[in-house]
Amino acid sequence: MAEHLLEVRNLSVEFHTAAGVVHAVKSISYHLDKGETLAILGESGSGKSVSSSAIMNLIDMPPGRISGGEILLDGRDLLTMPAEERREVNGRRVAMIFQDPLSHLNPVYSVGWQIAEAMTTHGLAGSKAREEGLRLLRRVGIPEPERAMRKYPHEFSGGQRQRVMIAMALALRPDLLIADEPTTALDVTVQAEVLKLLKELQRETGMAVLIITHDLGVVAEIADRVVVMEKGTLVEAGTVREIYKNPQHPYTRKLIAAAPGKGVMHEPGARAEPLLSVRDVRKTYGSFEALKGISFDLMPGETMAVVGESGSGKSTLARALLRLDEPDSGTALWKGRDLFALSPSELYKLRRDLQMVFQDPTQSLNPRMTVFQLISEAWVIHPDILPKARWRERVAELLAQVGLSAEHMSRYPHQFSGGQRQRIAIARALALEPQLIICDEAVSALDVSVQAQVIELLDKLRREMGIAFIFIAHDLPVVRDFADHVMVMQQGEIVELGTIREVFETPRQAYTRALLAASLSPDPDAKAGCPEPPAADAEILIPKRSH
Amino acid sequence: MTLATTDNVIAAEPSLLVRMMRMLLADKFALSAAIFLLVILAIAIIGPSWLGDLATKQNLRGRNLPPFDWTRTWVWWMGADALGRPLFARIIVAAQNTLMVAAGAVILSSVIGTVLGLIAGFSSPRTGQIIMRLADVIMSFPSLLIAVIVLYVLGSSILNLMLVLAITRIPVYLRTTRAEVLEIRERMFVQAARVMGASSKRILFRHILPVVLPTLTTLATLDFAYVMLAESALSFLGIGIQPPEITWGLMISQGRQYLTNAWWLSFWPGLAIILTTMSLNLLSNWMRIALDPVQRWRLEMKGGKNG
Amino acid sequence: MLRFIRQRALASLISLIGLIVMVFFLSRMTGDPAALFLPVEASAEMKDQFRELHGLNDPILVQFARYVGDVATGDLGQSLRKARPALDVVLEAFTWTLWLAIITMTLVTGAAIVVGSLGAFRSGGFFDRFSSMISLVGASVPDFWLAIVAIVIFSINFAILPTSGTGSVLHWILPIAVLFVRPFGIIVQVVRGAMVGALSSAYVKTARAKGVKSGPIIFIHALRNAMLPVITVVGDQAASLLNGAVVVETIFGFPGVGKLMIDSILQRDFNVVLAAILVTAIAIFLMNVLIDLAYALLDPRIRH
Amino acid sequence: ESGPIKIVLPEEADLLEPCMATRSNIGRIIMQNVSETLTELDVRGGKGLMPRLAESWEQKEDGSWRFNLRKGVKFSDGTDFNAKDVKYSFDRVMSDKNACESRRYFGGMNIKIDVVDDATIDFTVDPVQPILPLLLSLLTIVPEETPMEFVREPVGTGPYELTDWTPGQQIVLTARDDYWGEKPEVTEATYLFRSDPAVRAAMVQTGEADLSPSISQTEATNPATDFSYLDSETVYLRIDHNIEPLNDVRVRRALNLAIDREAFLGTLVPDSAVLATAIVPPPTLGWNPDVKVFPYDPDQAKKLIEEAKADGVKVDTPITIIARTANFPNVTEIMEAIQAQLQEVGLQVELKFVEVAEHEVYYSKPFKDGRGPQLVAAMHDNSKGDPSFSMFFKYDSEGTQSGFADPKVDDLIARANAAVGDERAKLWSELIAYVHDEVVADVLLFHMVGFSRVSERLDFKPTMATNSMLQLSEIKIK
Ligand SMILES: Nc1ncnc2c1ncn2[C@@H]1O[C@H](COP(=O)(O)OP(=O)(O)OP(=O)(O)O)[C@@H](O)[C@H]1O
Ligand SMILES: Nc1ncnc2c1ncn2[C@@H]1O[C@H](COP(=O)(O)OP(=O)(O)OP(=O)(O)O)[C@@H](O)[C@H]1O
Ligand SMILES: [Mg+2]
Ligand SMILES: [Mg+2]
Repeated sequence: MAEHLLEVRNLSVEFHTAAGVVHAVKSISYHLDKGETLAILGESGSGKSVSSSAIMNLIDMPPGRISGGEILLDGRDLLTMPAEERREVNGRRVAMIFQDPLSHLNPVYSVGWQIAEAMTTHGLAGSKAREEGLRLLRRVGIPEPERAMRKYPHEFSGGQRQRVMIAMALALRPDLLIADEPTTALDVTVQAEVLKLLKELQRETGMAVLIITHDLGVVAEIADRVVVMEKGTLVEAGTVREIYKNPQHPYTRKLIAAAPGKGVMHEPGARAEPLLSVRDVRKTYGSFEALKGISFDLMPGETMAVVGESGSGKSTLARALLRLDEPDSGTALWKGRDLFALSPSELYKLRRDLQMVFQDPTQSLNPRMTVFQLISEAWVIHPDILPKARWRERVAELLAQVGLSAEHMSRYPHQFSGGQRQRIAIARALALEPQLIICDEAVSALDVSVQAQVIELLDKLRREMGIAFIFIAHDLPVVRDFADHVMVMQQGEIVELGTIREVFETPRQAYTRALLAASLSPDPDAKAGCPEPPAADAEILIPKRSH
Repeated sequence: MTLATTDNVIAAEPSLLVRMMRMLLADKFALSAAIFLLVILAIAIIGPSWLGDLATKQNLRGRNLPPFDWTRTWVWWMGADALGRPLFARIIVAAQNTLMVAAGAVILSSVIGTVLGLIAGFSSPRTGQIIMRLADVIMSFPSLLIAVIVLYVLGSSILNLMLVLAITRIPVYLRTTRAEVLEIRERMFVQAARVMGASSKRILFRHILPVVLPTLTTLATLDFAYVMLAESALSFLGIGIQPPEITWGLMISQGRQYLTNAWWLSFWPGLAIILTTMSLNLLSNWMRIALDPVQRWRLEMKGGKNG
Repeated sequence: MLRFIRQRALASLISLIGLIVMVFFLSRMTGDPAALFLPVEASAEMKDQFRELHGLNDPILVQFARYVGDVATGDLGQSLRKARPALDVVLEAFTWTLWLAIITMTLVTGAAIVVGSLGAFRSGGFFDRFSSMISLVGASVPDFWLAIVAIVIFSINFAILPTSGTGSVLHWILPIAVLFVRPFGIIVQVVRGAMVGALSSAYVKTARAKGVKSGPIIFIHALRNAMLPVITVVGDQAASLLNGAVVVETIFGFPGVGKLMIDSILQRDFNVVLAAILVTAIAIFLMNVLIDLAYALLDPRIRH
Repeated sequence: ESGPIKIVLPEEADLLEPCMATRSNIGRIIMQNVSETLTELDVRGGKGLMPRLAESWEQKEDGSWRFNLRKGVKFSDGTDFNAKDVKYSFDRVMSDKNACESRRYFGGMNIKIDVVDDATIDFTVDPVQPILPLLLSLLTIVPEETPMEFVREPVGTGPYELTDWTPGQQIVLTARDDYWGEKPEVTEATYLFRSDPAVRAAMVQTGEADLSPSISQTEATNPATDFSYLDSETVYLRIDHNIEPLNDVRVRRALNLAIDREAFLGTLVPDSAVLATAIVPPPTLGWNPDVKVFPYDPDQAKKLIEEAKADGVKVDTPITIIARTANFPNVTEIMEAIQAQLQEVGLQVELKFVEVAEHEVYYSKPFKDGRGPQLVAAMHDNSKGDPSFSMFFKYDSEGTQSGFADPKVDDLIARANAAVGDERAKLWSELIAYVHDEVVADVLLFHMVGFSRVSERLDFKPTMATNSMLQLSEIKIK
């Protein structure tokens, strides 16, 4: 039997928690050969990240425990390998891109140093490593890479951090790359770049890629084979085409059916008194202009999608609107009152009406609070919303609405998967029953089935309660399904603003067209004929819904 | 805090108290420490009324009696001091004053220091600057001078002594807290709390303080030892607690001159201080783990095995 | 940066002045230097004359104005006891103290970081328990006790080190060793605590994924994140050393500022007390500036 | 043999000012080593007052004194010593440009000085001062050129001169070649300063020093090197007679009877200490051997207190003992024991320890108004051979530390001060007995002993004066 590069056999992982043992991964097996790309698809919380962490030897043991199985790299079991040898494997032979780039980058070292370290650790000279780091940063499309080398993680946008992680992982040209949701925070153009880079490297070095993603488009674009996970077990495996065209397992079918971009486009109603009216917002970081005069209106019950290049200032705008970062100038009239001119105490009263779901869910959850505490904090702060007696019930309800269960209530954030944390953050924002929610990549870490469920929930809230949304996303099909208006941003400016139909069907700007063109289709056969006219393309990438 | 009530633990889980007890049982060191501290506390409460007379009964002819004379009653097992008083009894009686001064000073300074530190780190730069420079002033004011001034102006008493020691220890807590707040307030979960409309008070005490608390607890437990010893130094200079009041610190400073020929005079009170500090520290290390959800498994796993 | 320093210097100057004013008036509430300078049998006239000679008979505000005037011209006055400029007396002593503090704190910080970090790395392990115990005993043992025991062992029994005094490098060993113990105990615990948290962070996982060795993971990745409380406490300990290590100075006959300060306070030699506080305060203020700069240096998120 | 030695002292001199040499930490270094006096009290033998810079002296008819000075004496700065220097030295002590401590010995008298010639000088004192030559053993002679203000580098006629002073570290005295007298064996003395008695003892043991004039009793365990000596310090409790119940002599007597002085000897107080019957130690003029130490008689004490109580004296008022921390060895324990013993006989006694500055407030007049009954524990030093240095301050109605006013005592002091010879001794004896037995002025406790450790290299025996004066020329090297 020809030896596989990586072979996972009957791997089982469990976690000890106060409430009992959680079986995160239950006896899964798969293999991967040189130069091959295997995608792991699956529900959020199904054990994708845990199983790949096991390969990297990164599970905290205890409380975690690999209760069975073996992980063979070139036939040698990584689980029984001596520590020193094991360490050499990491980085050099196997590298990993983490799902959650902000917490996985060391906050006190410059990005350049961290990338170079990956190489110096394995014996490369310092100057060479920096040079290589610079080259990699350029390859992943970070603007001004020279300066970026000296910047610290918190000075980057979400997508930029993710690209830094990618650069770091690719630094040593590993034999095996484990990429955990490497493109969740990337806009489609950058995503295309990154995927191209991966493919190039694969061609050059024969690197094998284990990619974890929920984006069927990405799967179609890059993967050779797919395995599908659900609730810790492996439910289906096959080539991309097999799985897409002929899914066997019900879960897989559900997953594929749930792919977004198939709904009816919203037609916004007549413009009335705007809920929020933003004029000429500017923000600079040092000499860098992150926002160069943003203006738009938002009606009650409307959704404004914000799409655009990674690093174009989407999160900055969101933060400015909420006064988390003070904007340099501009006004934001909320029901006629300027948010930027409010005193702290006035602002405090308005807080409950404006909520935000942050781009980095892990960091936005207090690690010392249980899910119950996190969500019910809203009511502690604003006691008039809900009487205390009903808190538990309501928390359970909210959790169910975002696809979690009541028994998660007493768990702490670190005990969840990335997508689960994102849903906790959404539930928390909903708990306050606000009038506007700013969602910064709020559904990007969710698998399509859960994503559909959450989007549906949000849509329902909008319809029934008139909640308005500012919806920052890079996933155009989702945007298409959910938003009324789209705002396309590039380098701190709005390059295009219009209704969903206007922008998707008759994009005026070249950048918007490029964006739409770069959007990936989940159909593996669709990619051949990709660079068609954008407007038509948007139609093509929508498979028929199987009702 | 309102959130820490029992109803946030779902039915399947044991109550908070039971969980803490289990975690305590899981750590043998912390358990012994807790028991030791309880004993000391009990002693501090009943000591003076129980052995007060015995501890002050002098016998010049039996001075500096060596320890380990098992033929006598237990109060003599640690030997006798320079006036022939049983050391064991004196240590027990001294526990009250000692703990009062130490706990008082540590609690006072840590609470004041922490609150000021939180304010300095979180409020406007101007307020922060004022508080910090105030800390500089206290820090560079020699504690001895504060002691002389306070005790000279207000007179020497346990309360004043506590006050003096408390004042001098404020800056550590203040500076430590502020430094951490500067970093923590930039974290995303703090911003998330702001978005929810949490007041500064809530953010400081509910979100930021728990992160700083372990460090502060470590400092506070170590300060316990510091305060007990500083109090001994002050006594020696004539501006601290003076006989006939007794504290461990005073006993140490009285035993100082007999160090080379009657070591037990300062050894036992010294040991009492060391053991108390050590117990407090073991307990605070345990608490650090028990209160940190990310670390808690260390105790729960063990508890599981034992149970 | 320049603005920061200018602002800081101004604020520090104000607090320095406040400090001096406070000490000036408060210390004068603590009794009459004449009674202490002159023998108990001295007559009232003699005492009066002594006060006259040193300007202590003037109203306190006049005394204060005179003092301020003198300080403005760089004159911190004469020591009552020593009949020489107070500043000279203090600077002489302070030089010793400064060296003692610098050497001790350097050694302490280095050692405590290594021991505390290693303890945290294998927290609960044998080394952790052992080093914790040693450091806790160190933090709570009376220092005079250590000093005397050290002299008995190293000077009398083994006769390898001088008992006390100054003169050679050997004379520094025991004082430093004794001063080392308590800050070491405290800082080990603080390092250990902070490192336990830092080592369980996600970025440590990243480092492990990169294949970084344990050494750099502990001392490069985690340590810098854990340094904030550590340098604060180091600063606190250094400040107490700068204020003088009284016991060690007393026992080892080390001519530092601590004993000078105590003696001057007990003798009510106000000019020396004021000068000593001024000098140590400046040192401590400077140190705090360095520490604040170090915060910013260590953690880019604090830089503003 | 000759050579250098090292001496370790408990505290550093802050000044080496000759006119402050009566302060022990200064005098121990420069008195008679650097700065000499006209006369000198023999503390070793019974020779009494001996000539030093004065070769002889006499009292003239009118009560004034004439001193004939030694010739050919040079100061260490090379200038000659003559009568003008003596006058200048005296004027300097009395000047208001400095705070010379020795001025206090010449208080209450009017002194006129006439320089007769270079080698003769007359002192006319009003009122007549019979012990002027003794007082002059406290006047250090400086050259005329010395400024009025305090100096830090003393110039004197003594056998040594100051050659190095590194503050905080050491003081070095080196023998002079042109000293007028016999050349001492010690060629150079280095003074070191350590406050801890255990360290001082250890330094002699390890050879880092040759002589430590004061070590603690607990360290003095080696008979070959450790000596004890009566050190002229007297410990007592000063009674404040002005406040009830201490204004009643029965209560004061009861205080004395309640204390078991013997029990302290060999325990908290060295064995060789002497129970005190006077504020001055035995070798002092007029010390009265007939005065007996109060016996330990608690029953009698209780009886006296009962009697006083029956007469309406408020014996239940709490009495405060005020003591100074670190005043003398074991002070806390001794005071605690005394407190316990006084309580034993039914008195209410509190104990209060204060630091030196505060102690002074309680000890010396003016006393605070509204104070309660107080016993101030204090230690008094008189090594000068005459009670006049003590009696006025401690017992005269005008005395700064006196706790009572008794016309008879005032009269006795005045007469004794004016008397000479046997008459003087008799009057002092009478005073001592009266104060002790009739007035029961205070609770006298012990004449203390000191311990010193002397390297076996040296041949030296400390004396009563060692506390305030340590003549290097008396030290011989084996
Ligand atoms: N430390 C832990 N303690 C308890 N449970 C844990 C812990 N870490 C992970 N889990 C659980 O393990 C399961 C698998 O998590 P994993 O992170 O692998 O999910 P995932 O498939 O990567 O999901 P996503 O797509 O949302 O990232 C989740 O249900 C999670 O709750
Ligand atoms: N604290 C900071 N200091 C300096 N530059 C910053 C800082 N925060 C953000 N930036 C820069 O501002 C730009 C906009 O960042 P922002 O987070 O708004 O991007 P974004 O549009 O949300 O991108 P993404 O889709 O990648 O999250 C980026 O180029 C980023 O490098
Ligand atoms: Mg995951
Ligand atoms: Mg963003």
